[in-house]
Amino acid sequence: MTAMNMAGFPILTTILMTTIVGLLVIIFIPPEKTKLIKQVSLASASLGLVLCLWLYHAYDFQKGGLQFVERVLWVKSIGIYWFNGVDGINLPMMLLTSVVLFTGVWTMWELEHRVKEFFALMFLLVAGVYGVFMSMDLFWIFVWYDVSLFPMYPLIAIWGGTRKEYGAMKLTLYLLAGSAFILPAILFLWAKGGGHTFDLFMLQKIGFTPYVQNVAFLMLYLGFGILAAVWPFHTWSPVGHVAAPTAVSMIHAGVLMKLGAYGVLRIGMTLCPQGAVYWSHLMALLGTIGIIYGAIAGLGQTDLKYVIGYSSVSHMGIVGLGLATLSVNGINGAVFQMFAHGIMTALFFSSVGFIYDRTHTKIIPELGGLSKTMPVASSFFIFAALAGIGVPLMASFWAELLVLTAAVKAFPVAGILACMGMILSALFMLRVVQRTFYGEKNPRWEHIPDVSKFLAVPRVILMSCILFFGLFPKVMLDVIQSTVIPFVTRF
Amino acid sequence: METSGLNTILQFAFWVTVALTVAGAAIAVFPRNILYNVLGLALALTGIAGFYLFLGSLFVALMQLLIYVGAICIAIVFAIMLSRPLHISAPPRPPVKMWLSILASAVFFVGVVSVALKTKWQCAAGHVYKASQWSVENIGNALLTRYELVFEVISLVLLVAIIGAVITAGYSRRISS
Amino acid sequence: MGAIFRDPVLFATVLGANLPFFTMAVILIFTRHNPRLSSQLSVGSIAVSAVCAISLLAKLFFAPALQYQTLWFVSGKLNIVFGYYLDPLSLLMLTIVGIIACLVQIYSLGYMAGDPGYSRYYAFQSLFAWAMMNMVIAGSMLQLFIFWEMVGLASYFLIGFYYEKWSASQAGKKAFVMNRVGDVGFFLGLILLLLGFGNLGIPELNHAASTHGLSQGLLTASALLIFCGVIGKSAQFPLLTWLPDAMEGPTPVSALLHSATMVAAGVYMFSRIFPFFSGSHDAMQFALVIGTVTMLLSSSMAMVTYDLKQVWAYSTVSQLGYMVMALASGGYFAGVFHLTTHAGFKALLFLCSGIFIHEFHTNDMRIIGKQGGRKLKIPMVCITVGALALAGVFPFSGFFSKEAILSVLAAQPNKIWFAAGLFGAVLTAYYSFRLIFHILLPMGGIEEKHHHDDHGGSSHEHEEEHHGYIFWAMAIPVMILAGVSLVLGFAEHPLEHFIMRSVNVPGELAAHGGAALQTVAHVAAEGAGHAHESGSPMLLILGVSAGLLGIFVAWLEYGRKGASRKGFLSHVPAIWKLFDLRWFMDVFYRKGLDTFMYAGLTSLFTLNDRRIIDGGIDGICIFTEGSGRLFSFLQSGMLQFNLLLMVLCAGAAVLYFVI
Amino acid sequence: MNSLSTYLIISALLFSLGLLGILQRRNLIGMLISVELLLNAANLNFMAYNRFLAPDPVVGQVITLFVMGLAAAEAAIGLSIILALYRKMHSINIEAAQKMKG
Repeated sequence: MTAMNMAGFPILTTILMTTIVGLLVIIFIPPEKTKLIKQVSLASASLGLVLCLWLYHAYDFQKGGLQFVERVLWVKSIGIYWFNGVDGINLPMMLLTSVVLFTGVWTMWELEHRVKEFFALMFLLVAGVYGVFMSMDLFWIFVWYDVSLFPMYPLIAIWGGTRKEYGAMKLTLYLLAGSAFILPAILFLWAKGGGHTFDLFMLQKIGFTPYVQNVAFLMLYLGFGILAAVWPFHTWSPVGHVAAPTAVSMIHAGVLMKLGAYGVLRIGMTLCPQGAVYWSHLMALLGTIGIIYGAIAGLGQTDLKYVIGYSSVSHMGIVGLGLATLSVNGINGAVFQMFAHGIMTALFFSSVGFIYDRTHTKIIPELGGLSKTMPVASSFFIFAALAGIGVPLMASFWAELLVLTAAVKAFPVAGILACMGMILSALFMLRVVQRTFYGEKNPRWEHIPDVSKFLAVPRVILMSCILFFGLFPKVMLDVIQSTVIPFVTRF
Repeated sequence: METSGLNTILQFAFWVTVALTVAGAAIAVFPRNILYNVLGLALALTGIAGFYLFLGSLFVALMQLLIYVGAICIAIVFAIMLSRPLHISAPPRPPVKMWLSILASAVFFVGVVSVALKTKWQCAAGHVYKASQWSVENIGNALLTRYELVFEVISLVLLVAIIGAVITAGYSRRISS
Repeated sequence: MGAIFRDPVLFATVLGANLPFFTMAVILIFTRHNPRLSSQLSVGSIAVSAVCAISLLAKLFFAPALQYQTLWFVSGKLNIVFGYYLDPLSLLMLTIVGIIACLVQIYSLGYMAGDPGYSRYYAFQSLFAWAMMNMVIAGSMLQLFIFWEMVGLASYFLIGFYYEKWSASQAGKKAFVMNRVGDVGFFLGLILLLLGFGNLGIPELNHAASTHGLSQGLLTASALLIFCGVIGKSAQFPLLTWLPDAMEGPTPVSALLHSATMVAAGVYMFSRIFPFFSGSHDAMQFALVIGTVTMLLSSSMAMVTYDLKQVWAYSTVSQLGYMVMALASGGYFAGVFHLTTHAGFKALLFLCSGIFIHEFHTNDMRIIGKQGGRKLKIPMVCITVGALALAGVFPFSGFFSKEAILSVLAAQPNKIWFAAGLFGAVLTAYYSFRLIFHILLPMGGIEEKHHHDDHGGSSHEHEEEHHGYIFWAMAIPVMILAGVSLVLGFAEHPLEHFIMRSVNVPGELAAHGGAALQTVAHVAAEGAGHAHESGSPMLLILGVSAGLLGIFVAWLEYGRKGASRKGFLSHVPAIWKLFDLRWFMDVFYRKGLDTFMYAGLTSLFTLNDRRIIDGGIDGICIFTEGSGRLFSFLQSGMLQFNLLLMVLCAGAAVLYFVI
Repeated sequence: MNSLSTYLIISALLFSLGLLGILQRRNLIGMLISVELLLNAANLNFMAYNRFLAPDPVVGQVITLFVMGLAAAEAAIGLSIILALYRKMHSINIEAAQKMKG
């Protein structure tokens, strides 16, 4: 805790407040004024983005550790703190959240149906996400976690697409089932820690017995793993993403899935290092299965969003495998992959969303030859697909490199199999690209306009994010490993 | 001697109160005319106010009369007037339900009474009965100091309830009209 | 950053290698709708790159190897550096890439004129040029791998350039995926090295391998894995079938990417870490076998196809096989030299074929012949020059490099490799002249009724009339390349001296790079020495006669008057079919992918998701719902009934506890 | 007479009568009346315990007052619901209100 630096100005709470204030302002705008609602949303999202960028810039990675700390005792009798801070693990996640929120709001600019409720719920969702990422208190992490889960149901069930009620219900049930593992685990740890603090770092110092760690870690891994689409708890991912509206898919796949992996890392591996060691083989196994399985199952899909859903399963498998290695490179790569995949999948969903808005179909065989009529929109998708394949000089390549390097060292067989996943992902992404965008011009889509300059902006932002961190991975890795290096010493 | 005379009177008065209360309660429950029920209730509530006097709390007894007998019974009468006309006779009571209810109530009564009798009640430490402590001043003092929160919460609850009652009753009128 | 501007060499390197990238970005973002400007930008930038490359070669011709590097990022104990490594090999290759890319882009001005995707074409050409140049001068294997992948990406886009055509996009996908298969091996090899050795710098690796800084097991394993990359990129057996399919791309692309430079990247990488490979005898033997098999298989395929570009594609594969054979048997210079000459004459062949294809709108050599292909004099002469070079006829460049390879092979203890090499040379000459004779001396003479005659006049006039600018844009690069093919062979000794020279220059790199290069020199000199000792005249005669024999057979069958023009293989339809279907390799892959992957695993997994996992979850849901429905009967809606039950239960409980 | 158990028995009797009313009356207002009886029985208990057992004389009275307040609120709400129900269904028979039936 020596590395903890108290912040003068509560920047983290301010970031959280940008969403909550945005939410409140939207609530008090009459629903007819859709334009104003969108402007307010974009303004509050961009404020969050600016603050997160500043935070990223201001974080001193040479010093490392927890910075911008806000710590106030809230409930004394059971030890709940309003305890926020950023380190190298959650800082990229905060940045990711703000970028995806910003681009997501912008992407939904053409929304007409119940605009007010949509943006209000979306800000509630993101408030939860920010809260989970910045909070260092188990109680608050859980509260924010559930805050972020709850709006998913209305968001999908009201604004969704294919089989929206089923998708919404399935997703919500899955995620709440995850919560049902997490809450007992948190309370278990709290009780075993003496029952007087929820502070993550105070609990960390206690040092639980191996038995407690094993049990708690498994529960946390299962609970958060459901959200991270760990095989075999992944089937909500395709179904839910197919059903969800564009921006929700973006935030959900881009950010919310990362909450799962982040939870495993932040709570599970911080509090139960022995448990993580004990279960690392299981994590590696499930991660590898996820990589291969997601790619192979994705090969046969005919719905664009299903494909992306499965690709997320595959990419989150890489995160899982990286965490399982319990090494600097593996966790660096996993965190980096979380970021890279978030941006990439947001780009995926935003381009698919655009195509769907215009053509009203996501079925690949119906789409064919789209490149002729919408070259720019197609190029966004193709770019995302290339990032998904792991083409070098895009952010995800470095993540995969680091994870696979660590994996080959720690689990040679799993590592080699995961490498095979690279072939499969190439096959399956290119297959989709070919069938959707290439081929003869489809007369059905002849009169559909291409993406306008205004709507291209959020996609371009996401693309440049991928390229920037692909060309300059140092910018991110320095930050990540400032925390990861001390982190792995405890395994 | 004087006290024993007073005691006798008091005892007599007590049992009269008991009889009135139980009779009131019975009237409140058994007759099928709803207006009789309300009157029975008023009688029973008054009897209970009497018990409060016997227990030494003038303030609560007064409150009982004011709130229950005064306010609630009147409100119920209003409700009766606003709802079903009295002259429409209700369908006969199904006997199975009647007997089952009586059985359940009897079981409950026996259970509770036997608990009450079997338990060896012990005074809490520091229990001293001093009439001065039961004075209205004392209660007023406590209500505005230690139980301030209770006091405020009651008023808040009442406020909310009244608003809610107005809305519920009014809203349905809007729908039905 | 300032260092880039202070050091002219570094400046030229960075500028030359990265200018095309910015060109690509500018084209894609700003000048998409202005094809003319796009092409000018692209050609201009590649010209600058070529000039940079040539001036670097000139400036550093006598200088020691240079290494620039900067830390890219650090993760744990991994230090990933970004840097450029300028030694004779990379400078040579940089120059080849620069010049050929420049020529091809000029050629494309004509070939692609009027294409709706003109700007896109130049954007991807620039992407390729950028990636290829960066790959060539990469300072570390990881960086090489990165640009290696980028080159593959450019190749994917360019093969699938005509994306409306299903076969084109299919070919692009196939190329990318097959390359990926090899690349995963490469990647694993790199990871192994990273874990076992910790440094992927090219000089460091070579040094470590030659000074036994690496354990033999690690070396062999990683060398074999890295060789998988060569197999993928250079289309070696068993991943060779993507290259013929890649001919779906525009012809200049085939010339640049799929013959001269990109596919040679595999061989280049092999030679780049040649000392490292030569540290492992097993890996070298494996490479030799693969190279030989590839060479023979693809030659056999080239003998039966009538598609102009397919012939050159198979030929490219077989020549790459040759190079791998040369390198694998220790002929460092022979391999590199053949790479150089091959780049020249194969680009020439493709570009000439491109003119024919552009003119006659067909790939079939028989139709081109019949419609008067030989009337296009410039390409006809040039394609013959290229074919002569390919066949290894004196004084064309191919002769010299092929002799060098044969001499290396002859030095191998097992003469079977030499025999295979000679046999391959015969086949090469045969199939290339089969093509030449088909066009030059078509069966039944030239049909006079072809559509060009409608305009009247000879085809030459037609060229002048119709597309003077277009024709000359294509013809000039072709003539330049023909000239190069004619003279390049005579530069063998200066080149050998140049490539081998750095051994003798004690520079700052001698500390860690010198020993590596000494090994090269040693191995190579040994090979060459052996060759020369074992009787060069004999070898010379054998080599030349192999080429001439092939040409003679081709003449017998296709050239002479009254020849059957069918080829001796047509007498055995089974073999013809075997060759034509690429030894059933594609069938095998297709079937494998379809049955094992799509019909097998994919549908199994999908079914598993839908039925077992989702079914299980839904089952739980149905159970919950059903049991809820069951218990909801208790919820009769009769308030008093519920209360009654409650009171009875409570009362009973009280009674139970009290009495 | 003035002993705890007397009061307890009286209150139990009142409670049982209220219970009986709740269980068998079908008139909603009748049920509400019975609920008032239940509450009063409980109040009586509080007062009695306070008088005979508790150390602090005020607490029981305060609770009784609190319950009275709540009872008033409950009566207000209950009666308004009854009125609303009556307008909707033209009946205040509890057995007619079965929409929540599972």
